[in-house]
Amino acid sequence: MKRLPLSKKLFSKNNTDNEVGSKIPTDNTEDYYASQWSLIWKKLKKHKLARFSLAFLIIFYLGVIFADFIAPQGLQEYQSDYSNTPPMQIHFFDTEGNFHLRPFVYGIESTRHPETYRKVFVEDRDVMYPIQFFTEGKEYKLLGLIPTNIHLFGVEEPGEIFILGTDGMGRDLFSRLVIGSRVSLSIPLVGVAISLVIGLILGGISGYFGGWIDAIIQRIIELFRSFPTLPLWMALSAAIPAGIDVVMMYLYIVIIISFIEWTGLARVVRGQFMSLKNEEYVLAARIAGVSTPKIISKHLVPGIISYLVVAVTLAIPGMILAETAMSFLGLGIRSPATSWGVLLQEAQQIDNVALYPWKLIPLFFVIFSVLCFNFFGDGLRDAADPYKR
Amino acid sequence: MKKRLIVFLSLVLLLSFLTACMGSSEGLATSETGDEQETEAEKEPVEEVDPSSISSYNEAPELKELVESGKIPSVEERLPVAEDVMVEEVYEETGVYGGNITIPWKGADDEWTVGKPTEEPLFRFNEDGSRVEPNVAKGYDVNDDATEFTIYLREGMKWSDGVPFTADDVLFYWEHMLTKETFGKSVYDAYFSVDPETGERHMAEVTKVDDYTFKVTHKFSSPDFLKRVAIDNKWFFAPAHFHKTILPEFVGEEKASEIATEWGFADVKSFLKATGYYYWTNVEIPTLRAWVASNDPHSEEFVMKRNPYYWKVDKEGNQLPYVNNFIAKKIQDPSHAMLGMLGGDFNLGKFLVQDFTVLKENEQKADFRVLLWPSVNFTSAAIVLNQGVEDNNLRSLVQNIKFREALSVAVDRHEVTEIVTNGIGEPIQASVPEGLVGHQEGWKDQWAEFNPDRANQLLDEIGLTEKNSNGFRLYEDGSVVTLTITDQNQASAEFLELVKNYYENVGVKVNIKFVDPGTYSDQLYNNQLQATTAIPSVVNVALRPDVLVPLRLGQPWQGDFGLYRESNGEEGTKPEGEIAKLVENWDKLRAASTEEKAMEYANEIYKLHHKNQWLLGYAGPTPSLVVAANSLRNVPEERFFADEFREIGHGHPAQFFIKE
Amino acid sequence: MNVNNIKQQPEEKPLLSVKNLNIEIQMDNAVLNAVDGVSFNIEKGKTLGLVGESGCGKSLTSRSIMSLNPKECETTGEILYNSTIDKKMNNVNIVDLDPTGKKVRSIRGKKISMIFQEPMTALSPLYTIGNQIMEAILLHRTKNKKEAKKIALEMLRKVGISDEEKRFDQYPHEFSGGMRQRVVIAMALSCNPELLIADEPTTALDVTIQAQVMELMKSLQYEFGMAILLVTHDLGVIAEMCDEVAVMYLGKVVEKASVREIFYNPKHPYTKGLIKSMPKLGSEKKRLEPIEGTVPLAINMRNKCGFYDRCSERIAGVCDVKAVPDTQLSADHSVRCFLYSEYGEEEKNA
Amino acid sequence: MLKYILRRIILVIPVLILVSVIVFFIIQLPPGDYVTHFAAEMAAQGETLTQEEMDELRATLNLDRHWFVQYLFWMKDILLHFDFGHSFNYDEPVTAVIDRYMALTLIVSFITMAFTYLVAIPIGIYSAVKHYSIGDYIASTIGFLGMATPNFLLAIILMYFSYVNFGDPLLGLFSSEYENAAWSWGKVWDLAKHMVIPIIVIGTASTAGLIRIMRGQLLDEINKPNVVTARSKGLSESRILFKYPTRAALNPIVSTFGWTLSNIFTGSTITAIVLNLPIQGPVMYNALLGQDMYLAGTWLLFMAILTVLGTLISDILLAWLDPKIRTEIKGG
Repeated sequence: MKRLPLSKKLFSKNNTDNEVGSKIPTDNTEDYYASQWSLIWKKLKKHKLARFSLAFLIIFYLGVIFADFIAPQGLQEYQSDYSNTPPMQIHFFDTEGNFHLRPFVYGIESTRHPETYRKVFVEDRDVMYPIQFFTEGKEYKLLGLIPTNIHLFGVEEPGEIFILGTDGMGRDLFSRLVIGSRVSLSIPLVGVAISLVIGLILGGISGYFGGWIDAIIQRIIELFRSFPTLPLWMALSAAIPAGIDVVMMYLYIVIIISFIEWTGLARVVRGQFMSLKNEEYVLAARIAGVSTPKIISKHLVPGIISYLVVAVTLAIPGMILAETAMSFLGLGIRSPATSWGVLLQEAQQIDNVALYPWKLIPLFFVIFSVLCFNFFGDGLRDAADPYKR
Repeated sequence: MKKRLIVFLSLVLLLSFLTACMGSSEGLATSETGDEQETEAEKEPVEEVDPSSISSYNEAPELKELVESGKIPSVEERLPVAEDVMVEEVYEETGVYGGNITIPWKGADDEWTVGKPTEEPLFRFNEDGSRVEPNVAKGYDVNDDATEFTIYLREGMKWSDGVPFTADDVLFYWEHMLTKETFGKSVYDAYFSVDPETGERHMAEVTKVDDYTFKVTHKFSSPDFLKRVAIDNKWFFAPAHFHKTILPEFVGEEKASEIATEWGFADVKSFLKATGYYYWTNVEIPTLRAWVASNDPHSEEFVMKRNPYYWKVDKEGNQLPYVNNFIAKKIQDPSHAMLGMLGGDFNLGKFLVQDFTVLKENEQKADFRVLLWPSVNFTSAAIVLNQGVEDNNLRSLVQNIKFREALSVAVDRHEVTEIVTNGIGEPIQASVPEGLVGHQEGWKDQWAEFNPDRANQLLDEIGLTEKNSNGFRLYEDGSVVTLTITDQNQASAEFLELVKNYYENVGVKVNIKFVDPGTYSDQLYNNQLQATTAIPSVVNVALRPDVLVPLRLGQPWQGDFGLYRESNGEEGTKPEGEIAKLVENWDKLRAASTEEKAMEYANEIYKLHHKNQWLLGYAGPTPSLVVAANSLRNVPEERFFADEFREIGHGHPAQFFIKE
Repeated sequence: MNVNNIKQQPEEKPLLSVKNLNIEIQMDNAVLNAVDGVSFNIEKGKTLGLVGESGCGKSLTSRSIMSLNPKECETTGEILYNSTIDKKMNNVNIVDLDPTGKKVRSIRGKKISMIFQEPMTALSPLYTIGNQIMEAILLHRTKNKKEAKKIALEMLRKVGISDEEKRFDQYPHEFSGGMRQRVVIAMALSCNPELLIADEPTTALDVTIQAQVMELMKSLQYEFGMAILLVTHDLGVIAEMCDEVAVMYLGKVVEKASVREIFYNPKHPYTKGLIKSMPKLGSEKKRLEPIEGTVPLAINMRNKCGFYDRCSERIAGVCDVKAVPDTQLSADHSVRCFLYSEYGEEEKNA
Repeated sequence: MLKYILRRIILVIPVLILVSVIVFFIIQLPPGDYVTHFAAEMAAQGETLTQEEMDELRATLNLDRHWFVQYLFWMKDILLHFDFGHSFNYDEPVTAVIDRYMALTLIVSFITMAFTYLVAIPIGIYSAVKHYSIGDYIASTIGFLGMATPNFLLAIILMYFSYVNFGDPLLGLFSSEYENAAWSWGKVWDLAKHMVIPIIVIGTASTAGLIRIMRGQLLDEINKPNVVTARSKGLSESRILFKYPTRAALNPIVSTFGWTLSNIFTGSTITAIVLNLPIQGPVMYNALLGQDMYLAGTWLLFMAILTVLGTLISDILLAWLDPKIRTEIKGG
């Protein structure tokens, strides 16, 4: 499985006669010798789906940055009268049928079904609340610095707007989803990165050097894999003081998880390195006196980019949901802070699935974001593969 | 608020109307209306059917075959003598034989889910729990100063293996098992009487009068003896012929341990506990219950087959139980109970009020009916402050009645009932519900209004005037007033968040901490808990005191005081003031010679709790949901759902039957 | 040492004749004419050299003969194959054949086979070289395993691999670059193909191994009599191996002639430039004259001479506006350059 | 090769001893012990234990001794009489508890694992060969749908959905009437019906990873020069695909294949909950939760052995798959 190291091949002027493979864009000739990354970027842009996914990821991460602004409600606000409200319909045509440029929402009344005690919500057609944009709302610090109370959209008092409905305590689900994304789209990536780095280093060393180093590292991996994690979490949950900031705790948990999850990646990296390390170009680099870390980073790692990219995109969903597994131990995010994992956890009772199905909406956001990561990863993988036509 | 009250009332009346027209006699409605309350107390019990008037008996088809093939004697020989047979009253109509009762359970270590419904105590509580009625024993006499109880058994009654059940079995249990503490339990408090002067406890004596009568003599009067036995130690008997083959006293130490290992136990102690106490899931051990274990409790379905020697019949002489098998199906997760109920895998189940709406909406489709059994809980959303908490600052605070009142009025109960009990619970204080002994007028409205200003005023009065930058009150030494509420069950997450919001509005910082059950009980038993959400629930403090009176460890609100009493003073902390009064009243109650006197002291204890309100509640009690498939008949519409009444057992499952 | 000329049979159809071969690749916003109107013939038993700088389309041309080009390439024109060993294979246009079809597969490896430039990656690291050689034999020559092994071992001996029994069961990574190229050659010739396409067989090897491999190919050609299409950018190899040469530039064949004509009587300015930039043995040390400028991109170069920008003898107004016709100078020499066709006259060319 | 395997097996002993100590220490690490857990469980069923009863129970189970002393006694019993101690929760020898569910666990896990690999690898190959086709998108979307949804939530949704539309939530392996009935077509059909939801849940969750890895690796290999060489020999496309790039792409999958061994014996906890099946997963989960020392300890020791064997199996497979690694191992 020969592969000239990426940079050398694309750079070299006397590009071997594989001209079709590394076709150079036509528009201008001066970037004939474009750097490797801009080349990958060009190929990536060509990759329709990756472009599409990247756009959505950018939107998501804009949402993460301006979460407080976009969310009409903060995390603390709740109205018990509106608990379990279904998503409200946004109208353009009122009862008489004339059109309103500014969309509006009706007021809602709630009654309890005498027999089943289910809260039934009915639109109160004669009360209209036009949707305001950039309205005053709850105080917050934009980007954590600028105190303001402007929110993207909202309705005047006493109207309420819940575009994705509310949860058991009458908290606006859309706001919790947007603010929750701040946790769920940031911290899991930290975890994934850590397990990637550890797995790569230990797996790489084990695979590259072999011999007794490999034996020791493999035994350490076996030791880690035989660890029962549940008692560890139980001990941890008892040890953590009650008042600790919830988001920080979640970060510690993700870090701990990544310290346990790296074994899978390490094994594969080892297997691949053992196979790659006898390649001519690696031997050549070694003879040329290139230092081991350089060999690993410059020659071996690019060799397994495909697996790394796939492994990273596969680890993300696991990390996003990792916290739900331990919430019964009191670890992980707890209200008033929230995350996508918590929203899914709350939706996990049969009552919610049966009566309030809109609580499952966060599920689609998790799936969608994970798909975006995956397709973007795919695009990256293809762009980085020199053999790919 | 008013609207919901009417809605709930109409619901309850509708149900009781329904039960009335079904021809049953005394469907009890726990509605608020005062008048019905009084009549129920002196109501004449339904005229007893004289057992000897039954001319002939008939039996289940599956038993008829066994009789014809000679495996078991005829029904007449199996039942007790004619006049001693117990006639069980049916709820709706005389049933037909056949079919099974199927309930969900978590597996072999969930013994009580199968134990409670099939239990046969010596005496059992009547419907409203005000008095005991005959069950295994057919009657009793008590002398006027309640020191001597003569108990009459049923002649000709037999164990499930056909061996006669006599007074010897009672004596054997008393002399060779209970007093020798062979099954890991010490002698229950019910068997002691208290010397009014010295407060000393004296154990009763049990003597045999004849094969079917025995006498229990107390040194001092113990009026509630039979009621307390009916709660603490329901089966005041054991199959002597079986236990003689395993108890070390009879077979010797090494033979016993040999048998223990044969049965797969690590040591004799755990073997004797499993056979002496949690005996009903063992096939080999004879019982008086309506159904007998027939396979390994670890298997997928634990089947209890009909007991051919069951000593009860209905008024037409049909030997009970109607249903062939009592089956417990294993579930891996609570959600399976709901799904199984919807899908028809179970025809009987108990659920919490949170599941009410889903169950109610599927009544037609899943062909079952949701019955509201009122609960004996004081509240459905409790905050229990540990009066003996280790932290000195916090202890002085929680012991201060003003602090408790402040925390009570700081919370909007309307919101709690809406969110936690789906609007079913009342916005009232934790108090003894209607229809139970100890109900006090006005208790439920004590500190029940939502008044944050009053709360702040009270907190200022206590001296917590200083506040830090984000508004939390400080002790004198400058540390923040912080309350850590610990819980082992995620279901209370929403309630605790509400409480946290309201407490912090009045300046009391709250940390919520969820832990796994093991850690929770470890903290409980080492007095590490500051506050928790354990819901207080007791039928009658005179019969089971340790919920309201600090007599032993295990109740989160009284921390170390219970340990002080349990270790008679060696460990724990000595209760003072109001809490000490609780213990004093309890000792007096124990020494009371008549039931009325005992009730007086019991009332004192309730009054103390009413006055001090150690246990805060933010939503009224909600009924437990008993769900029965429509094909399963004779399931009472309403019974108090309490551990003391053995939950579903209070509905006498032996008379349930399957109607196609 | 040039192989002595094999007596030319009377005029008959060439083993393989490429007529007006075009290969276009759809780029983002333009069509790249990687191969533009290439024509040449390969005679039985002869060696044709295809020479040109990298990016001139020579490798694509050679691969299209086995229709091994990736799907992105639009191939048109004719590659007529007249097999001498299988009479039925007459005037078969390989371009029309389905690239994964049975017909083309019966040609690949059996009648035409190919060796590649990078011996390191040509062989799969996961199978023994014996297995990989026998694969073609079992497919085309015999189903009997033992016999196939015998042939394979014999081929290994032929390509100069000693101790072939042991080597047979070894893996590619246990061989040096040169040895691996020998294995690839053994594999390619294991079914006695009529035509061997060698796509830069020696570029990745150092000079001494290069000479051995060339020597080997010549002796095998002598022994088996197969034709060779040798694709290279190394004029030394051309001089050493080829009977005829086609010089390619920017997707077009700019000059085609016998090897002697090309070296001693180059006509096209590009060919002259190439010859000049070749270091001569023994000539005093003077700077080599590289051809200035860089190879442009073959986009809308149809009606223009690709070499225009770098050509010292270009004629403005002609070479850069009209499509350069191919002029047949003599029986075995043609050139595509306005210098040799009366510019302005339309119909002079061949 | 044999020498290598032997050396590796000898190396297992020290690892196991180390694992057994660490595992035993970790199990009892959380606060409280089995007795406090048992007290909590009994309290939930309405029976509060007294301090005295708990101390006595602690004594009988000799939990009052230092954990290392307990460990030594446990090890002594194992090594001398091959007795793995008793489970507190089940009041039975640990071996009895493990044996009870072993058969069912093996069957269920083996089917799930076979299903996972037999479904994932072909789909992975298909996605690679036809990458960016509709099929490829569908495969990855379904795969990620499974991965991004907590299995348990997916199970509940499907079960409730099946109840709403077909009246039966398809709980467990059989519906009640077939539970103990003899095998008949009706029973087989009933079983098939009940297998639908678990297959969807397990299918989407566990296959997604394998599909993506297989696809990524195959995309890497499919354009390699040795594939063009093979094509130049006239081989058919399918033969080329399965002989060269597919085998080369198996490297990452094979590297961790050995560890499925321990999954087989545990059986995924989710499968148990979804199928309402008593297999080892939940039993051991509860043993750990309740600090049922010897049961959890023995089980984890057993798992450690399987993990070590699993690594060995993976290494052997890797060597078989890739000759370069073979020379590496022989040399190393």
